[in-house]
Order: sequence, then structure tokens, then C-alpha cells
Amino acid sequence: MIKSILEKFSLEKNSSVMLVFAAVVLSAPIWLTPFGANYPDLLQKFAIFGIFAIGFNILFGLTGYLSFGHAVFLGVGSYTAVWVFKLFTMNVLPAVMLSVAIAAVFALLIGYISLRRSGIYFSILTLALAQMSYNLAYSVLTPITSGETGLQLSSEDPRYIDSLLGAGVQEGLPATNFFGMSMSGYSGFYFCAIFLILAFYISLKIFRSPYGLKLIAIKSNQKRMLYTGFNTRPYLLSAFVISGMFAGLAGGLMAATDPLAGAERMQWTASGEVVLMTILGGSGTLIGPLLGVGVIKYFENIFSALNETSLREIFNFLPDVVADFLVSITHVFVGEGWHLTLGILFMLVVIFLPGGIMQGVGIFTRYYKKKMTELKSERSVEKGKSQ
Amino acid sequence: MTDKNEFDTLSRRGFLKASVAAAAVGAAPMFFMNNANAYTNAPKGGTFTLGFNVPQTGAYADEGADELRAFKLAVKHINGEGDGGMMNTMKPIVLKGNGVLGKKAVFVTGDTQTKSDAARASAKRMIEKDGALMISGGSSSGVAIAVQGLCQEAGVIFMAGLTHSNDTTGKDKRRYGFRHFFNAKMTGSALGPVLKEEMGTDRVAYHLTSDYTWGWTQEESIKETTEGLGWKTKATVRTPVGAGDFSQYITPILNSGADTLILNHYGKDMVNSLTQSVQFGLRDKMVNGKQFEIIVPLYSRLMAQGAGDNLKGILGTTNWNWALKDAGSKAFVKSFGAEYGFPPSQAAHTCYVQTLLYANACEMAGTFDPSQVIRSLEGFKFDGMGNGETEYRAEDHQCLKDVLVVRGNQNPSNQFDLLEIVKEVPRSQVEYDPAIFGGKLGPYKV
Amino acid sequence: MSIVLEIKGVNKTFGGLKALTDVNLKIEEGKTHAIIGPNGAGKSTLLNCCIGKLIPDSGSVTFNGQDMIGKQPYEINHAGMVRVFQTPEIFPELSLLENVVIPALAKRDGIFKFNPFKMLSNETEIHDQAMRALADVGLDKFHQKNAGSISRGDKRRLELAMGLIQNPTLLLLDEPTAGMARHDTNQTIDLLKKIKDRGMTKIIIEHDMHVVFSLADHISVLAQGCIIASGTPDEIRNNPKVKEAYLGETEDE
Amino acid sequence: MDALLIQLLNGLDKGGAYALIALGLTLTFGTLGVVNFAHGALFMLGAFCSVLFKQVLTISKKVKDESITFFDAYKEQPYLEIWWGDTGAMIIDYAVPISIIMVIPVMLLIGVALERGLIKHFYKRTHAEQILVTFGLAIVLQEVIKMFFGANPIPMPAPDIVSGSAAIGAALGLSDNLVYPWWRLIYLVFAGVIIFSVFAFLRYTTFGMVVRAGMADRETVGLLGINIQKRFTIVFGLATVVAGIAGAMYTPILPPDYHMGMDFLVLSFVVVVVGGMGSLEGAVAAGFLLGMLQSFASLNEVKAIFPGIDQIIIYLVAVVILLVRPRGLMGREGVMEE
Repeated sequence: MIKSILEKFSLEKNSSVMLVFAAVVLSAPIWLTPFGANYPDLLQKFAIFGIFAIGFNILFGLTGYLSFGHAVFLGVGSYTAVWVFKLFTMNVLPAVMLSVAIAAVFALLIGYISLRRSGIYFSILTLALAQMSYNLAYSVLTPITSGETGLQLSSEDPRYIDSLLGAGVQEGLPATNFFGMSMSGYSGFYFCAIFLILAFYISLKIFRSPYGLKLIAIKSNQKRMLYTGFNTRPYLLSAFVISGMFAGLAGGLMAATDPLAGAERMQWTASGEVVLMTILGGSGTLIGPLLGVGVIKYFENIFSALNETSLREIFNFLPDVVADFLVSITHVFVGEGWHLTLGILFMLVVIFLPGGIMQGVGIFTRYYKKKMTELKSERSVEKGKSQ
Repeated sequence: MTDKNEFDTLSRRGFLKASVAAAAVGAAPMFFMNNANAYTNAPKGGTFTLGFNVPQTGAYADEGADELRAFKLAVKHINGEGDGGMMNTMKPIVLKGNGVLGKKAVFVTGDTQTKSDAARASAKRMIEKDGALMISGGSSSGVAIAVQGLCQEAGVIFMAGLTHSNDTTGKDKRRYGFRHFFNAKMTGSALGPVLKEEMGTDRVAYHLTSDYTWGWTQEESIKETTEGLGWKTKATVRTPVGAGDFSQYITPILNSGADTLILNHYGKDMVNSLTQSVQFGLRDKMVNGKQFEIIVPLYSRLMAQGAGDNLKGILGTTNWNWALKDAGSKAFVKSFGAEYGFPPSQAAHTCYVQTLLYANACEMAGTFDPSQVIRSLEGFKFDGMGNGETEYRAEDHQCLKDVLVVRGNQNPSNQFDLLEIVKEVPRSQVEYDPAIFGGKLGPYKV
Repeated sequence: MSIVLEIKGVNKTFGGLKALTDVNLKIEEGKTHAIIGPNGAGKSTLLNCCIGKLIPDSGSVTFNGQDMIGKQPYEINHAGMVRVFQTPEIFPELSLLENVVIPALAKRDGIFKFNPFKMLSNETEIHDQAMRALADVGLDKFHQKNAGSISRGDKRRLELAMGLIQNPTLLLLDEPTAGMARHDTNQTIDLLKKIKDRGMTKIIIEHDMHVVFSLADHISVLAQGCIIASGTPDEIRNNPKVKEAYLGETEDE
Repeated sequence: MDALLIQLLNGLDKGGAYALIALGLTLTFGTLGVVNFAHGALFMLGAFCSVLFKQVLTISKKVKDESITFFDAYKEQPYLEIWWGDTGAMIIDYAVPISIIMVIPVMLLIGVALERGLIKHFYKRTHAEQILVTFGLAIVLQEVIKMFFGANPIPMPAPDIVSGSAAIGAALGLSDNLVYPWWRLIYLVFAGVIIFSVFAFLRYTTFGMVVRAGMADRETVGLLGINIQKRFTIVFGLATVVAGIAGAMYTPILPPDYHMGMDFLVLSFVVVVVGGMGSLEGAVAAGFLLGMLQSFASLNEVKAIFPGIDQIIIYLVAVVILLVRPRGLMGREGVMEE
């Protein structure tokens, strides 16, 4: 599975892959318009969770180690970024950089402990450590995290660097910026998109490096790796830290585009979400996790917002009786029923496409290619006949 | 994959080139951004959009569904459909039942999931995609504070739904945020005299408190009140949110010498802790020669159904109850009941009132410009909305009004008759100095 | 001739069962040393004690003057002792080429190297080396095939290539022809003969006497955890003790 | 002293509940090799079977409350009470324990249907895929329940006679403060009986012997030509029934709502893993250990020294145990380690 995708991609040049990827990402505001998903917040979420999932995939997709506590690094990244905004400057660059660094420290710590075990024991260790962090952040660590309310900016924050640089005291809260560029709206999306492209590039490089091959080999047969002369622990730990840093970056960007950090970002359900995204899209593939992100975030934001009124608008070209019937059926699956639809989707995808959406894509392209070659051969046969 | 001849590596420069080229393609939508408007989402055409952000999944989904029903009803009434509900009883009112400023109200909905992140994402969608002028709804203080902060940044008015923490209009208050619902401080002030009357001045209280900001503010407010009465506080124990089984926190109460248990829990936690406390026989106990009592400071009829008979005789406060007999409440219950076949909850009531108040303020201001609408809401005094004479205090955007002290009904006459009104504590008794909680409202213009 | 591997007084018990009793063995450089014995004689236990999978209760295992006991498997690998497994331990999801590339990388990169930005496609040297190793075992034509999809015999040969590419001082072969058809066995014997002149020291654990006598320079016979005989193939062939304990039963084969 | 005794009892009680929910989960793990994220949902389904049963029993004659004019409000009286008087009232009062009669066959049916229709096809799939499909199933199940029963908890009181507390202290000549709810004591005994029955079933029947052999070595048992498939179906059904009755009997303690399964999911996984994958004894031991520790960690005296310890104790213990004992308390090598 992994290999076939790898080879499929290696047939093309890295640079052309990157070119296509960058073009697709940066033009997302245009081609997502017909889906109603072209507004800045959702675009930012696509990019940010894309980074999160790409990072998670480096650990899970390559080494097969299923972490159930990756959201901790997302949360840590967010808290770090908001604290940098509060204490130092509203410029997002130091915040994002520090988010990655602090997340790396946490990942090193949690990874060092959890990687002493493998299989489900590893998963439970990460889960337990993450839940501990979440529970503490929600309650006793409130002075640092603001607990349930979430850490927010306040007009009383010192912001030492900004005040040193003489940013005048303004009424209301300052906004995050990248050397003056606003982090909300489309510019915020492009800022995140650049990081997404960078993250994808790093992931691509890792997938195609000797290091990446060794990680895949660990997933394939860890025992053999030991006897082949590799100490697998540092490989796993480095992959864990890298993916933790990606999550930290995503957390930092979340805070950069929307300066709030809440404890629920670290809850097990948040960790579970990235697992589901990755598997749904196709773990171990380069693009799969991004597709998973797209589907789940789209459901969460667009499907949940549909209600009977909006459904009626969609179906109003039909005769009333048919429209009523369709509305009465579909409204079960949208709005408050979006969870139901998501659950059904999970089941359908995994039953029929064990490799996730990417497997579906693979089947489709293979079918398409086969058809094309059949068509060609038919034509040549016909040509042969006519001659 | 090691077949080296088939590909070359991507140089750093090539990568940059690729990105720049793609950026050029993607830059186009930037121009759609509209900077010319004087304020966010100024309505175009014959409609204006309201965003109703309620929990549709998770523990508060039923409460959210009830809020949504109220919102839909409010929009109908504003647009002059239906029987008009509180439009007929609200005083003063400038709404004419033809929409607002000649524009019809339309709405979009979203799911907060009772999570700050999801609620903010949903509110952002409403603002950025659907062009919502006002956001309302919600069923927890964490969400309310998170969304309120966002609305301040975006320049969109937030009319809070069910949120009871002091922080919403205290340390986290915002110029663009308004709360009609009462708060923990007011609960404490309202309960005080009733507790004194019913339980005397010589009691020992034991608090079980949900371990998050709302729980803490309520514990603080109740403690202040009861200690003011002369009660002692034996212990304040923090319990994790969603603990499910509270038995390990209840057992120590038996030996503590306390004679009153105060449950600073809401929703599912309240249902579970109350059910389990009663099972442990707390209410049958005699301590210090007094009958042991349980108090649930914040009641919700909807959630309380889950506690069943355990609720009977237990004191608490509520923002509003459908059994109130004033004209405003009757009008609202009548149109809600006719529409949906059952009475509205307090969450539905507050959301309905908030929507009407917002619409009325726009009409009064003569514009949808939030900086003007805020000014007309600040200090606005009104009546006929079910809570007696009410004022939106300008200093902290908290509605000051009467508070209901209620008790679980011992002998309900029907399936909705769960709460019995003990006392309508007048506004004068629950008022407080807005300065005590600190916080800053921020600017009118963002 | 110098001694590559020296096993001295090794004992190992499992529960109450004595698996190895005072085993002494010296393996000379460049020689092919076969260890034979009936099932349950302790051959695999002995091998596992050499490569770090098991720790003997007493005794020492010295390789090139280094004590091997308690060492991690990857340390033993880098010391120059490489094992070829009895049941093929390969990377079934990867291609044949990648299967051989990995041990080649181990040889070059050591126990850990962090090089995520190096492209695999630029590793020309490793690639050529791997293709040569596959050619040695006759698998170079299928190098793109999935290792999980090839026949068992091919898997064994793939493993051999994975061992050979590391060019170890000592190669431990655990029943290299077990479960192979006669034709495949002969091919493997030819292959092992071919690499004999590379000067690699080998230990072969084997049931098949045909294989043993065609390859070994020196044979040790293990029975019930004890070495009962050691010597050249001819000496072993004529040793009555061995005949009694072991060969008698299999001569008809 | 009393405080410690009652906390000990509370720990046992919690432990019984944890052990019971972990038991079914570890059965599915150990025998079928399936990571079942829908196990919590099955617990929830059991509880709602009981709710449904009670709702059927309390189908009522509705007398309109004439004082309410804006909508229909009723004073309700169940037909059972009208027809059979006190006997009817008593049947309703005992709804929860009686509902077990319905819960067992219904859950068995659900379990068998799920195994045949879905789980069966996932024995050979990766754990990640099992997680995704069972998680999807859990969401679907809970959303369906939400559609019919709403999101709010539903009160399910215990029979009146056992709704209060047992005065254990007074009976033993100790302090009057040593009381414990009857229903929790019943649940503890019930958990013990179920756990014991499952163990006995696996130990003393041929069927159980094969299943245990299957837990130890799946392939060999398959090779013996035993129809393992059929047994797997029964085991899954058994696990479903255990989860279901555990849920049904828990309703007086925790008024059920559609989300309760998810709330128990993480906890039950931690219990199973701390016990050791595939070890029934381990799961039970871990259940009691964690219940006990959680109970004592929640004492005010302990919390005063370690703030927040009650919130993390379970996870902390899980981490420590897994680091000290690589495969949990009683796990075997090679199970679920890939």
C-alpha cells in the first residue's frame, strides 16, 4: 500500500509534485467556492489541520505507531503562542517558532516514556499522558491555561517587546500580525498555506529519504530492523518528535489566526480526530491525510450548518411534494445529525476502502488507465483491421 | 524507488519558484475582501442575517434545540408572522412587525458542540461566509466567553444565550457582548434571604464544585452569601467535569459534620451528583440536630428532568420559568406552546428575549451599525419580557432584573410542572457594583 | 588461523530443562563450520545465545576478542556477526530492492543516522550494491516485486542477500535450505559455494546432510545440549558416537 | 477510620463497575483480536433497552391538565397501575431489575447481528481499521439513540425498597455514618456474580476451553479444525450481553444519556490495558485496583497534598504500571503488540 503510492509518486519529479501541490493549495479559495467552503476561517482550518495530519502521518503512516495523545502538542503549541502574544509581541513569527520548540520538548518527554512500549500499550501510554495533561490544564493549571474559558488576550498584557518598540497603547485588543500583515481573513490563510506547503515538502522529503525508508521498515518488521543493525528507538523517537513539532506548529498557527487556546484542544477526542482524519484519508500516503482533514472539517463546518430552511432552498427547484420528501429525509443527516453522517461515512469508507479515500482514488485511476489502454488497443486493433 | 535516473531532487530555488507561481494563481480572491464598509457585514438587499450558534451535539443538545426553537419564533415575530408573542407586551418597543428598518430577518444556524474552538469556528463561518450581523445562543460560559471575545474582534454583536458565570459580564466582559441571563453573583444574593428563612443562620455547608471557571465563580458567590448569613463552610471540593460517578466525593460528606450540601454543578454533572447524593441517604440524615439539606443554586428545568424525583423539595434559582403569570411570560408561553406543543425552557426564553432586544435596538438606533446599536442597548430599560422591570446596565452589559428562587415541585400537576416558585426576588436585592469583577469593555469601533 | 568466535562453557536452562550444557566451540576465520544435531538438541538456543537474543546462564561468547553477552542485537550486527533466519524475516510490504537496501544502509549509517533530507534516489552507490547483491542470489530481475509476494524459496534467498550485502565477518545461517525443494537446495548450495572464496566465516545449522557435507569445512555435533563430537566431515562421518546418536537414523535419506 | 472504611467500600464498588465493563472488552480483544471502540456504545444500548422497557411499562392514561391552555399538558397514570393497582405499581417500581429479562435476549441479538454483519469481516484487518469502523459504529448507535430518546439524561430510579442507604455501621456496631446505598451494594454483588459466571463458563465448559485456547493461540485452534467462527460469534454476543446488562443495571446510579458510552470508553480501555491485553483476570484485577486508587485519591486530605490528583490518578497509575510491567498486570507476550 505505502509502497505503491510511493512509487506512483516517484515516477513524477519532486518539483512538479510540489508545483501542483502549491498551486492547488494556494488556489483553494477559488476552487472551493462552489462547495461553500471558501471563507477564511475554514480555509485556515484546512491548512492548519492539514499540517497536524501530515505530521501525525509521519509517525503513524511510516512507523505504524498509533499515538492517541497527539492533541497535547497542538494544545501546547497554542498555549505557547498565546503566551508569547501576551508577554512579548503580537508578531506571529516568534510565537510560531516558540510553539514548535516547546512542542518538541513535550514530544521528546512523552515520546521517551511512551516509546518504551509498542502496539496498543504505546497507544494507551500516549493516551494516558495526554489525558493527564488535559485534566490538569482544565483544572489545577488554570493560572497558566485559563481552564475551561481558554487563554485569551487581555488589554492588560505587558507585551514587553511591542511596548519597547513603542507600539502605542490602543483601545481594545491588538491583532496578531506578520510584520504588519493581518492574520485574520485571507492573508491569514495564505500565511498558513505557506506553512502547509513547507510541511508537505518536508513530509515528501522524509518519505523519500533513507530515513523514511527505515521508518517504513520498522513498521514492516521491527525485529528484523534490530538484527539488521539499527537501534530503532532513536528512529521512533525522532519521528515522534518531528510529528509532535508539526502538531506544535499547527497549534501555534491556530493561535496566530485566532488568539485563543483552550484545554479541550488536548482532549482525547481531539487526538482521536486526527487519527480518524489520517485513516479516513489513507495513512501512509502523502495526500491521504489531507483528504481526511478536508472531509471531516467540511462536515463539521458546513454539514452542521444546514437546516430545514437551507435544505428547502437547495431543493426548491423540485416540485413541492418531492422537495418536502427529500427535505424530511435529508434533514436527519445534516444540522444536528452531522455526527450520524460522519459515523456512517467512517463505516462505509473503512468497509469498502480499507486503505482510506486514497485507495478509492487508486482504484479509480487504475480503472481509468485500464479503460484508456483498452480504448487505445481497441483503436489500434480496429486500425489493424481496416488496413 | 531507488531508480535514480527517473527523477531529480527539488532544489530550494525550484521550490520557491513553484510557490510563487502558485501564489499568483491563488491571489485573486484577495480582491473579494471588502474593506469599504463602515462596519462588518452591513446588510445588502432586503434582509439582514442573524447567526444562531447553539449546541446541537453533546450533552446540551436538547437545550440547544430548545434555544433554536425560540430563535425561529423570535425571527417570525420580528418579521410580523405568527401571533407576535412578546412583541405585544414589551415596553417600550419600536419594532412594528415588519422586520427591522424595513429589512426582513433571516438566520443561519451552527453547532457549538459546547467546545470553545468549535463554537468560534461556527461563529466565524457565520460572520465570514453567511454575513451574520449578530451572533446569539450557547449553553455554557466557556463558549460564551470565547465567542464574545471573537465577536469583539470581528465587530459583530454577541447576544449571549445561557451563561451564568460572573466572568461573562465581569472580568471577560466585552463592548460587543450582552447578557440577559442572570449570573452566579445574583444567584447568591437571591438565595440568601430564602436560605435564612428556611434553614436558619446556623448551618455548616459542604460544596461540591465543578472544576472550571463557572463552578468557581458560583462557589465563591454562594459562599460569600452563606457566610454572610452566619453559616460555616466545612469544605469546598472540586470535582472533575463529566466525572459520571461522584460517589468518591460524596462519601466524605457523611463524616464531615456538614448539614448542607451545595452542588455547584450544571447539566449532566448536576443530574448525576444529585441522584447519587440522594441515594447515599443524605436527605434522610439528621446532622447537628438539623435535617440535612441539598441546594442546587442553578436550576434548569430541562436538565432537571433527568434527576426525576430526587429533585423534589430542593432549592435553587432560575432565570425564568414558564409558569410565571405576568403578561409577557404568558404571551411567550402561548406562542411557543402553540408552535411546538410544549412549554419553553429558560434557555429558550433568554434567547428569544435577546433576539427581540437586539432587533429593537437596531430599530431604535436607525442603523445596523453595531457601534450605534450598542449605544442604544446600553442602559436600555424595558418591561414586559417576563422578568419585571429590567435594565441593560451600561457599565458591564449585564441585565439587572428579578431572580426566581424555585424548589423542586413535590406534587406536580402535569409532566412539565417540575419547579415551584418560592419567591421572585426583586431586582433591588440582587444588584451589585459592576466594578467588583474588574475587566474592560473595550472600544465601540473596531 | 585466528579464532573469530569462541564459545566457552555456555550453559542455558529453561525452567528445569537444560538446553545447553557446558558448550565449548571455536570457529576459525574463513572456515565454514556446520553445527548439526537432532531436533531439540539445542542448536537454535546456541545460535540465539550468540546473537544476543538469549543471555546464557553462564559461560562466555567472544567475537573478535569482544564479549558479546548482553549486547543488543544491533551492536552484535555492527560487530560483524549477521544472522540469516530460519523462517524468513523480511520486510514483506517493501520491494526486493528496498529489502536489500536497508541492510546496506545499516552498514553505512550505523545504528542511527538522522538524514531525512537526503534523497533515496541519490544513493547511487547503495543502489548498485543492492542490485549486485540481488544478482548474486539471482533475484535482480524481480527487484521491483513485493517481498511478501515471492515464493518461500525466493524469500530465503532474499534473506541471504540481505545478510551478504553487509559483508559480515561471520555469517550465521539457520537451516538455509529448510523447506526447500531439491532444486532450490542445490541452487542454494551452489550459491554458498560461490561466496566461499570471499573469505567470509560461516556457521551453518542444518538438518540436511547433503548440504552439510557439501559445504562444511568443520562439523560439530550437538545432542541433548552437549557437543558430542567435533571434526572434519570425514572424521564426523566415521565417528561411531555420532552415528549412534544421529546419523544412523538419517542415513537412508 | 469510618472515612477510610467507607472509601474502601467505595473503591470496591467502583472497581466492580470498572471490572465489569472491562470484562466484555477484554473478551473481544483476547478472543477475536478486535479493538472494539463500540463497546461503550453497547453499554449505552443496554441502558436504553432498560429505558425502553420502562417506557413500555409506564404507558399511561393521560388526563389533560385543564389549567394549561397553550399546549397539552397531562397528568399521567400508567395503565398497569389502573389495571392491577398496587401490583402494577410494584412492577413499575421494579422496572430496572426486571428489564434484565429483556436486555439479555435483545443484546444477544444485537451482538450476534453485529458480529455476523460487521465485526466478522474485520478479524484480519489492521487495528487502525477496526478502530475506525467500530468508532463509526459507536457514533451511529449513539446518534440513533439520541434521535429517539433525546440528549438529556433519563431518570431510572431503583426499586423503592433499595433506593436508600444500608446502615452498615449501625449493623456492625460502628459509626452511624458508615452507610452505603443499597443499589450500589447490589451492583457490586451483581458484578461479582457476572464476573464469576463468565469465568466459570470459560473454565468449566468445553466451549470455554476452546475459547481460552483460542485466546492463547488463535492459529492453532483454527488449525485443529474446530469451527472457531461460530464460537467467535457467541463470544461477541456474550461480550455484548455483559456490556448490556452492566449498562442496564447501572442506570439507577447514572441516569442514562446517549453519550454515556463515549464517557466510559477511554476508562474501559485503560482498565483493559493496565490489566494486560487478553487477560480476563488482569482486567478484573485492574478494575478493582483503579477503582480503589481513584476512591482514595479523591479524599480531601490526599488532594490537599497533591492538588488535582483525583483527576489524573487513573492515567498516572496506568503509565506507571505499563512502565514497570511491559504488558500490564497479567498480559502475555505478543498479544496486540504487532
